[in-house]
Amino acid sequence: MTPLAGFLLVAALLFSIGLAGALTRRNAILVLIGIELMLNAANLNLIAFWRYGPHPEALTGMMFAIFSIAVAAAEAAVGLGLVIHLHRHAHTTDLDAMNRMRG
Amino acid sequence: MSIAFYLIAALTLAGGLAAVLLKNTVHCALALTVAFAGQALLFLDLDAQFAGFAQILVYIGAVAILVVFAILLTKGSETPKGSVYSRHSFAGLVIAAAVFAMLGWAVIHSVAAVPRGPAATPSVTVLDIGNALMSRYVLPLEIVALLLTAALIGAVIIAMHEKERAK
Amino acid sequence: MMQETISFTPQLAASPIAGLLWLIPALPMVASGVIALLKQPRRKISATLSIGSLSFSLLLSLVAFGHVLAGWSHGAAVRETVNFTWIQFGSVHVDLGWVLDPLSAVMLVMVSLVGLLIFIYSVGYMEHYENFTRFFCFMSLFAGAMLGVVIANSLLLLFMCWEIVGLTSYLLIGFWYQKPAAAAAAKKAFITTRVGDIFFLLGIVWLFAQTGTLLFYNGGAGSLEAGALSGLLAQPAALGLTAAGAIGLLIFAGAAGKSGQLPLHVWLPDAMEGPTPVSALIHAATMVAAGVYLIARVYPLMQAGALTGGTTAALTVVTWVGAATAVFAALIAVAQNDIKRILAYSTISQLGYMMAGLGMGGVAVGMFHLITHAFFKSLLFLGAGSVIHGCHGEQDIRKMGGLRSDMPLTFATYAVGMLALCGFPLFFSGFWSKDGILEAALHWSVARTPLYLLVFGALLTAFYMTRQVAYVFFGYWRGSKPADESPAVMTLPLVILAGFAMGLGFIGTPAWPWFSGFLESRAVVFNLHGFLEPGLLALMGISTLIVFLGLGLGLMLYGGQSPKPEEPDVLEQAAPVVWGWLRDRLYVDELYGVTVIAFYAWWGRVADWLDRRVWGGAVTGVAWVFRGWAQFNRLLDLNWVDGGFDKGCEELASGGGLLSRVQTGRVQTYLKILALAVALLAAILIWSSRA
Amino acid sequence: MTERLDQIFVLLEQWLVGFLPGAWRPAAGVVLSVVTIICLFPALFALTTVFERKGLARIQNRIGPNRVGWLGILQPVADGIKSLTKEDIVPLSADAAVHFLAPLLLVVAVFMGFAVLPMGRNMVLVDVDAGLLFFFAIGASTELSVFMAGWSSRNKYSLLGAMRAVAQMISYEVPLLMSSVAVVMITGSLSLTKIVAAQNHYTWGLPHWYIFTPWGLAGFLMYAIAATAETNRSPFDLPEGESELVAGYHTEYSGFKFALFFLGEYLAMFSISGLGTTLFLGGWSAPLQVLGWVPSWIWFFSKLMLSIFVFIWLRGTLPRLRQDQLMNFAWKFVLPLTLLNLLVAAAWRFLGDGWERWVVCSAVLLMAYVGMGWSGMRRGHFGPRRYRYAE
Repeated sequence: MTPLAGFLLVAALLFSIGLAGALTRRNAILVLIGIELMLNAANLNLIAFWRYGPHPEALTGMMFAIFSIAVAAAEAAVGLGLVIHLHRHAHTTDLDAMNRMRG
Repeated sequence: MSIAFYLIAALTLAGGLAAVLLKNTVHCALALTVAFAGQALLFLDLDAQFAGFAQILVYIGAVAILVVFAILLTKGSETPKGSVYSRHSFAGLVIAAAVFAMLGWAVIHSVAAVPRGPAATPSVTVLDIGNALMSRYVLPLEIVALLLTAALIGAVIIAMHEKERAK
Repeated sequence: MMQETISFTPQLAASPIAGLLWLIPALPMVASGVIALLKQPRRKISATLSIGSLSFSLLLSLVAFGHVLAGWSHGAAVRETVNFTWIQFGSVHVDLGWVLDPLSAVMLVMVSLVGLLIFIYSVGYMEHYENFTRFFCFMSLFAGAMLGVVIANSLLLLFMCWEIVGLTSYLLIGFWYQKPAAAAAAKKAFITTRVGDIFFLLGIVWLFAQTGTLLFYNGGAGSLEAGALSGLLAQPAALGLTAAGAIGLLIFAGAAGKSGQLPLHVWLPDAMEGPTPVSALIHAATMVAAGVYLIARVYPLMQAGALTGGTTAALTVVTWVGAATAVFAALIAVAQNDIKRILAYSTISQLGYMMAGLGMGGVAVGMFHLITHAFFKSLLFLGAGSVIHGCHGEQDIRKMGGLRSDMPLTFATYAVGMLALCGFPLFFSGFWSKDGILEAALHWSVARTPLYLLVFGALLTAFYMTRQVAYVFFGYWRGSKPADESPAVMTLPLVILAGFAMGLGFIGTPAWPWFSGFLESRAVVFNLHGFLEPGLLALMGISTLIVFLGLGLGLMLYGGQSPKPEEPDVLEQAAPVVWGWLRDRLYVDELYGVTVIAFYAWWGRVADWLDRRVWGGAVTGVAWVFRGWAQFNRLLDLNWVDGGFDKGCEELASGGGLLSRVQTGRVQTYLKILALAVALLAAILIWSSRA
Repeated sequence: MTERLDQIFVLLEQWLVGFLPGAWRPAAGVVLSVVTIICLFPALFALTTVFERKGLARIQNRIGPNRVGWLGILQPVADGIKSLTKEDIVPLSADAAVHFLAPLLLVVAVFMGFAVLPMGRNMVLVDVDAGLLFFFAIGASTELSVFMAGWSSRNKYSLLGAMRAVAQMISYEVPLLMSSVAVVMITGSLSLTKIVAAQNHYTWGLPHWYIFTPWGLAGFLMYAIAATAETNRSPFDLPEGESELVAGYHTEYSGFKFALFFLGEYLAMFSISGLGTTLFLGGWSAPLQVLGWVPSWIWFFSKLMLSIFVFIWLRGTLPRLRQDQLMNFAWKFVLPLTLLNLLVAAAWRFLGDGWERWVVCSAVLLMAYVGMGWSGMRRGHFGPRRYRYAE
């Protein structure tokens, strides 16, 4: 197995773990945690491709990762702000209890 | 494939798994921190020093703290009594597994097609990154700055709204 | 920027003042806008703004006048125009612009000077009235619009300002809109002038259709310049007129409306319902002058096609109308008792003189009388205002009397104005300007009747003015409360205007025809031989005789005694029937009442009947049909359509219910489906790309 | 000779490593350096505790510890023995694992910060290209251990103290970073060795330290304020305000774990002082060119101890702030001024070498400070304290 494949597999696994967390946990914050893991897995992919890609000096993957980290910070802030607002509103963070949009 | 890689990968995945599986929310957040740290180490292992340090600074220094604050503010620090998984969690697991299977399959089959060359360690300094940020990527940089400002204001407004209305 | 010369002179470069000419009307208009926007009535600010802006306009006008004068003294005919395209539709473009030439320069100075004096006078006159601010707002707008008319180099711009003048005259005449008479007078003025304006607009449209431009002067391409005029002459219209003549007559109809010429004069006497400064401004200096000025401005069009020294159909019409108006109005003025109404009819009469002067003698003759008349008539109006002010609102001359001692300054200035109007020889401006008109009539080739009419008018003028002065200032006081002199802010303009009324005549004597020379861009020398033209001295003698005759008749009939208000007039005792006709204004209003207005009333009733019976019946019938149809539809709907529709709705609702189960409201479900879809799609993508 | 003395530790390490086979030498060198750091700074910590206690005592007109050893110099030894032998109490309801990990993580994280600090000429453990970023990244992770300690204790005082500490550290980390960024902008590098090298010049025998520039002085002031708050030192020691919260997030710690927290706190102080020294005070460079013969490490540690003395002095002098004052101060005073400082530094960078940049930058900063002070004075932010009573 090449190093790239190793990193990609780790990233795939991390992504799937995050997805599983986001899909199975009740707590909204934990769903967000899962999403963060997925984002991280994507970042890992970007860095790995940058490192083993044909043109590391172009810095494309690296830049993608750095911007993605910056965006993730904003995403986390807004997401958690939403969760806090949700909690104030519904007095729970249990996603199973939040189904008022049911058709 | 060095030993260090396997160790770090194991640490990262263990952290990720724990973050998803643990019952106590705060433990989950702390495990998430471990996963973040492992990720940063993976970045270092990939010779992406700047990205690794930025990962620590942003994720451990900010996101993890934020998560922890959110947990405390939503009174989620106690271990819940009932199940921590949602009703149809099995389906979710299956889907996640399917996604992983697809991804893994794709990785294994596509990487095999990539010609193996000894990848030289790229000599990228912080200076290069700075130059790239200020020249080729200056527009995305400005947009990210705008986004962060908007997110800052947005987060404050979302979190403040209820209190304002209560007045 | 373009300019052109009309005579021997070299071309002049467009000067800075010509570029700034637009400021002259703009300043009062801006002042008016600012006053309108003031949050509350601020007397001082509004008066200061109006007077200040008009002072600046006067200053600029004087500079412009000086510029033209300097050009003239160097032997150049100054005509500087600034034109720009206002609207562009494809290849057709509508241009606007302004022009600085002797005509507009003279007019600018006159309008802004008289306007300024009237403004100053108004501060005193309007002191005790409400809506002081509104008054100055309208006055400023009026002055600005009038100045716009003066500088316009485009018939369209002139028409726009013309209409603003019309609007503000409506507003100002109806200033005391609580008085029904004022409101009615305002409406009357507005509607009557509209009648003329319709013809005017038709003339404009026709002119535009023929020449493709509304600019007067545009470096040879303007509508008043040779190229366009020859095109207009070649175009025949109905009744043996050329297009130029027909358009000129249409434009004259507009001018007749504004200048109160027969038969559109009826609004002018009624317009005395407005405040006296308004009367002075509108009926002496500016608005009525606008019509005369318009004719003077488009004079090349009116004159087009005339042989040397000859006349054209349009000018003939102008002459006849003017002469008829002069006598007609003077006759009515004899039998009026309202101080301002007498002046109003006098104005109409004098406008008739101007028109006749334009028709027979050319621009300089008419314009000279316009300028001198502007000064002495505004003097008379302001004097009348001062009298009314002093008599606490009384306007009936029979209830005044002996004011000579109570209001000496007013009396002195009023006497100057009156003598100027009568044409008292040598020292009063009216004499010279009226004499110019009479001289032109003497030399007119078409007919002699206008001359006789005008001479008769001069006799009447001297008579009715003497009658008025005798009633007001001589004899003994017949009113209730004693009168007192007006404040200095009112009398000062009177004195200034009196000075002009006397002195202005000397710029247009036959010996030194400076004014006509200036307007027509010829050199002028002082030459006493000017008096020696054939018939001139005789004419002057006759006219002097006529004036003395009128004055003497008036003094004889009214000077010695002091008639009582309830007693009938001396002339009424002599010829009650004729007096009754004259007192009732020769029944023109009544004529309009039984003809035009009655016709409209009848037509209105016909339309009403048509509306109610024919159209109303038709609409009711249609409505009935539709109601029947609707009833039928309702039955159909209830019994047949609704059943099917309800069934369909139920089906839809149940289907929707089934579909809505998909919508669980749980975020995670959506995420699951999303992930599944992504996995499947990616798998398909990879698998297909492998294959 | 002076050369030798300057490089004595480097030479010593090379000599010691020389006994080992070649392949092991780099790793052994690192290990040796790490061991040195791990030994040196706790020793310095011991010395500082007695120094602080004596110093505070002087300020408060007391004598301080004077029983153990000559003038109480051996007091830290006695303290150490006491804390090691004391019973280690863990609350029954505490989250045992987290409770155990928290102090360890704190100390480890703080120690890692020393890795990039140049303590003398050629004396840096790892010369990382992004050294400053590394330092702040590591510094950020101490917040988490503070939270862990406070949360795992299951004690309201601990939790409140931890929340206060984390909030305060996050708030002041921003100005701390911002004031350092000005230095990075001027130097053009994140490497701490390069930053020191950039300051190691002399004009007329005077050093080119950044503190001697308008933006540097302002930046250093802001850095010092933020550093004091970041290390939870007085007057920003609300997280462990004894009068309100017993001892803040380490209320439920005793024995050796408590000593670790204590150690971690002082180590954080050392490292942040070291960073300040490196960024603004010229690192290991001598204050005058004529003093260049004195070994560089002596200068570094002298400056470090001077900063420590200022910390102690401040603690003995200033009263504690209220929580809202603390936050307002961070976001409404320190942060705007550091942001302004960034602009000023940029102006400095682009105004060329002439005297204009001195005038412009000084004027802008002076105006900003005077304006802030004046408006604050007018709105009554400063001035006599108004007492409010609970109802």
